[in-house]
Amino acid sequence: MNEFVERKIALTWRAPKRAYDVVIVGGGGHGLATAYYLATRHGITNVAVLERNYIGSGNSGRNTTIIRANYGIPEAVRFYQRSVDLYASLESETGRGIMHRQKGLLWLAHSEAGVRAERARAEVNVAFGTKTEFVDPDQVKRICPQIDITGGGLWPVAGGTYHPEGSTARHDRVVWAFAEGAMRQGVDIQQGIRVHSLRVEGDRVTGVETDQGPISAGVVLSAAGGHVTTLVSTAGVRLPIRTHPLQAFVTNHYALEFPIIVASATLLFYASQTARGEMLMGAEIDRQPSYSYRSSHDFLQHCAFRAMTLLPFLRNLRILRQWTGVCDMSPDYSPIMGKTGIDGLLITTGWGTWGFKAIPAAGEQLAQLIATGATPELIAPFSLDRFARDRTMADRGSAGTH
Amino acid sequence: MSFHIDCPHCGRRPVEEFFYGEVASENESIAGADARNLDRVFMLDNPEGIATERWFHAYGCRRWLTLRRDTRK
Amino acid sequence: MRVPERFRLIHIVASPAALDKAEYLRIAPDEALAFAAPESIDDPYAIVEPDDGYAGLWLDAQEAEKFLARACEWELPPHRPAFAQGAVAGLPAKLWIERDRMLILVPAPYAADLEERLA
Amino acid sequence: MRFVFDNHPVDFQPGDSILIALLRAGLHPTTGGCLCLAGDCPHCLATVDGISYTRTCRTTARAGMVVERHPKDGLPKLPPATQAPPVDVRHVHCDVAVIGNAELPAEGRRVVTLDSKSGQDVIGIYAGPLVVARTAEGMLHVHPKEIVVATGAIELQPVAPGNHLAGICTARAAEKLKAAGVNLGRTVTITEAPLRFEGTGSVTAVVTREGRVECDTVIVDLGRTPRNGLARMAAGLPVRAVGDAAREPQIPACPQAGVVCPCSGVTVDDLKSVWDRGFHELELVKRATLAGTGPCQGAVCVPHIRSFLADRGGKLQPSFAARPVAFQPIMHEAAAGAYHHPTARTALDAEHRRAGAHMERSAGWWRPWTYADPLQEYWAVREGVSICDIGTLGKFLLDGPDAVELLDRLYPTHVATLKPGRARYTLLLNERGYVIDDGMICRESETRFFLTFTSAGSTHAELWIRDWADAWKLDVRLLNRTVALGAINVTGPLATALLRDAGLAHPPRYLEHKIARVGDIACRIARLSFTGEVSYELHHNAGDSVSLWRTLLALGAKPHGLETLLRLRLEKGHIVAGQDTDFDSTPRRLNHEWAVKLDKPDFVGKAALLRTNQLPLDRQLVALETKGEPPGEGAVLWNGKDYAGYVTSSAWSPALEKSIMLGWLRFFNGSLPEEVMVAGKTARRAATPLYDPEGRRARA
Repeated sequence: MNEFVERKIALTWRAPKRAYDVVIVGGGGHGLATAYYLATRHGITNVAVLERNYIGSGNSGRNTTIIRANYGIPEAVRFYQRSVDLYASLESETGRGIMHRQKGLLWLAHSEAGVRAERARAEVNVAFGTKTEFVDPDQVKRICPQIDITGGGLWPVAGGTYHPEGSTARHDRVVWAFAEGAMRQGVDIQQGIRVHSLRVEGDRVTGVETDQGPISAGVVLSAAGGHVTTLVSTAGVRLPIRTHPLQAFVTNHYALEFPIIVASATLLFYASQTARGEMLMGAEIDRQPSYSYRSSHDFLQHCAFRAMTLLPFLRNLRILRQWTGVCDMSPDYSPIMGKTGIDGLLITTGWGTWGFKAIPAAGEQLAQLIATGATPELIAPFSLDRFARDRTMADRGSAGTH
Repeated sequence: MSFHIDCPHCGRRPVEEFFYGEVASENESIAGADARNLDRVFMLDNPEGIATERWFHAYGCRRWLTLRRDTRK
Repeated sequence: MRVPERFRLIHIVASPAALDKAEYLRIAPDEALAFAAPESIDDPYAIVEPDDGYAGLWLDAQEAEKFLARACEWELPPHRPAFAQGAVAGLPAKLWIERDRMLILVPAPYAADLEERLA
Repeated sequence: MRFVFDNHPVDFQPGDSILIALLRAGLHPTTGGCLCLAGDCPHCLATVDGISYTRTCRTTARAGMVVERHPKDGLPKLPPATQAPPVDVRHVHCDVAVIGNAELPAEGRRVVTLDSKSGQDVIGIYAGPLVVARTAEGMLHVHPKEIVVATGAIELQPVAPGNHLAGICTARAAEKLKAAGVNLGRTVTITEAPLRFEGTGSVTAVVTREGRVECDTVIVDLGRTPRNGLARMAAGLPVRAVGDAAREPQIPACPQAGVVCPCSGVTVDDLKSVWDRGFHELELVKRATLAGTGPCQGAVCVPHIRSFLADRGGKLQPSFAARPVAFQPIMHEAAAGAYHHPTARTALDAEHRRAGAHMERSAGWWRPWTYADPLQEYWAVREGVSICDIGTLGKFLLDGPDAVELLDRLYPTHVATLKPGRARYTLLLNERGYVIDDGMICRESETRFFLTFTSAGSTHAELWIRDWADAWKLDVRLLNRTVALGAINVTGPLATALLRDAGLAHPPRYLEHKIARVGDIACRIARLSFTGEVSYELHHNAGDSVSLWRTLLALGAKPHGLETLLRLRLEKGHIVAGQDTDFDSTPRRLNHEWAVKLDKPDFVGKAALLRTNQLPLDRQLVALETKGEPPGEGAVLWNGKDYAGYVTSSAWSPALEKSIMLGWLRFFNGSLPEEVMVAGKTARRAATPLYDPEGRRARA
């Protein structure tokens, strides 16, 4: 008996129609959550989610499942705190287990500059309602005794921040809970359908062209992950996005004895233990753009090395598997949500390495935008026109890893 | 993702020896204060296919080179 | 293994044609290192400066081969003598390879790292 | 010879694997399952010398080994932290890498063979191509031109009730066991999946369509599927599979009952359950059951799941994407050959350490933060003469017919008008008009310049200059002098006197530079000021740094560290790029418009500034002062109940006897508030520089 076998969620597949009120391109967490909130909050159910592979096959199924709100700028702290709150109630709302676990997140600093950054993070977090406190090396050791506070003699821990609401949830379960909830309300989710371009008349989007023929729509939302540039360019929209690979690896399964999430912006790595006992580790994005899912040994080698520097018990764990996702990186390390200048064409992109933690809040807010036509205040700072307005959302709190 | 780059001065080297320097700079005026400038500095090409890129051989000759690369591979 | 020492070399930046006229450790078409100052460089804009920025040491052929097998992932040029440059033990190294010995140079600020990695 | 298995000694013969020795002794490393003895299945995994998930079929027994079963209920414990010397790496270049066992005519090519039977376990094939293997001697990184995968085939395992019992093995495993002298008892061989296995703990009988046969060992001969994970992992690389690894996979009959995935404990009923609820794609079934995600990574279950899904859905779905790792190394092995990112040391590093300085990493360098008492260091600068190691500054020589043209296009300040012997402060902008660094331009002659950049910006500076010179096809020569030159800043009201004592009769005047000797050391002496006092930067060959430093100390200068330097410059309102600037800091936001000459024809960032200067400002970097202790850097600024920004730099000013700050302050209704709250106190905006506003001291 395997407690991880999904025994409740039921997916109902329907034949596609030729027209919808809303078409969402991309059946990952973001697209499905938007469909879910459209249906459950606004009664908008004539909606299709079009996924070129299977649902959750992109970054939703490849990410490292960390949920946190300890960002570096007020606008981001408020937005991600909304997501933390929605995640915390998602199981009770949907009646589906997503294995949400509040674990606490320890973010380590190894220099005067790092300490300064962590103090600033704690300050702005507290100011905007997110619990984050600065901790000294002794407190770090108390919170996570497995950390080698000397950093293997190479990178001593100089302090850090502790974010008690740092959590994890099972990525696939999140995807399916939203998919099932949307399907139950009548949303069509289509797998194995590839949208290759947008249909535009004048400055208004009218639908999408797919490998299975045209589908018309009043509103099209691109939730296409790293492929967003290619998609919206067919409507003449240009984006400040570059697509970069992000890699991760897991070890085999061990007893649940590492109850916390640990990250280091200096060493550029983070680690947590999954509900089934794998130690899960990741690092920064690959520097060059790529759409390739190929993993590299250089990543494995250096991420393993840095992880062992801080968590020496990892040394004798066997590595099970490594993999890669492709991230849509924005120039200011903040997401881009909302209108595009083409009527009816909306985007949700710039999710970089931090998309999973935003799924419920982004879905909720975009659904509100679609339903009302007005950009909600919570996501207004993240609109695409901020680059033309010289109001970029530079966020050191998200730059770096996960 | 790891691969090799043929440096015209130094030879074939692993990509980790290089800095990625974005797409090749265009040799054009840098002072045109129009929408095109906004487009050029923020709205990036992000080709899903062949990209023309600049790489700096940081561990070798410390010179830029221009190469074409398929971002899907 | 011995301790890397700071070397004083001559660093030259000049037009490629001017540099083609003599044997140097050729870093780039317009840049070279020399063990001694050249008598003249045929370029009015040439920069010729003593350079204390490298530290390194000579290894005998056997030591060099052993070290490079574990610390260098790219292939050395086949001819001797040869100049080569690239990552060695994670450091930006310059190699001057003779038949029976090799000079390895790294930026002097990383001399301690080279020493540790040679050990 | 013996090893220890769950506290019991076990005898073994030379060359035995742990598994063979255990089976010969009538023991079993797990609770059972169909053994393959080929490294494919999870049924022989145990903890060996503290390392769990070790394949006992592939591990040679050694005297004194400690072998333990994984816990029956639950998972192996996380191991304790251990120390171990790094694992060695060896790089090998060749024409062909053969993985597995294939006879290949060499034909003059360099061939490297990696065979798991000889102890070379391949972890993965990566782009390059690169083949990474783990061997008894350490890690092997093979860099071939092409790769041949000859890894053979996997024997299919049975899915039937009771397939978890001990006493089941594959046909090839049975041959190996017999050859090793393991007593298999009464055996029966089956060539199609049985209805069930019977027994408690160990198998006692097998039931097939032909009937029930009592036995001690069931030998399973159900067919083979290619062991081609490595080849599939390498799609797009010059790799070919040969022999059994290239054969068509054999798809077993649709499983009816029992455990399909032994690693994750997934049964046929689980497959039915998720299928019936809409999970139809192989990947979704995998994710909904976790079948195929355990230690054997689907080697046992995938053929059966594909068969199940083909039976239900009418078409055979392709196997999962194959990803590294094929052989599971421990993290210590995977990390072999990784080096920690080095932190650079200036030529004076040993001097600072000998003086007992507290060293800090800053911008990739080790720098003295303080020698003992930062306040004493501070007063030495303000009232006497002090020296600081600034060898970390980016330093460049530029020459060439187009040098002036290049710099005038790169910098927002005028360069052509700068006279030889003079120096000028400059910002560096990117094309977005945002400040990325700052530095000094020292003109040496008509065409030659000495340029400095911040310690943090020096790496980028070279990339930036060369990239633009290439783009504009300008004829220049650039030499990076950052590590070749040491630099010592001599600063304080007594600095000029100290240099005279060191033999410098005619020191340069403010914003001038010259080449002259200090003591007996040739220096480029630039008179600039970051500290607010008279300052001379002495740039010199790094090999002479120690001698120059000691000379200056002997003449009475005291050293100061970075902490003091940051305090001194804050009193002058000088920004530190990266600390006080953000990703989107225009000169206007930084209150540095004076450093940008928009009347110049062309410079990087000008177009963006012309555009953004039309837009209303949202925030500015301002100086603030408050009484008492300095608020922490990063402290939030409040305008009443509204968030107003945050502090980027903060320190107590001993000269001004108050706390001073730089910080980002937001505009409210078009203007900046005069007063804000920070850390529970009122802070007032202040004009910069706070210290010596007329700048008399630096020019003295």
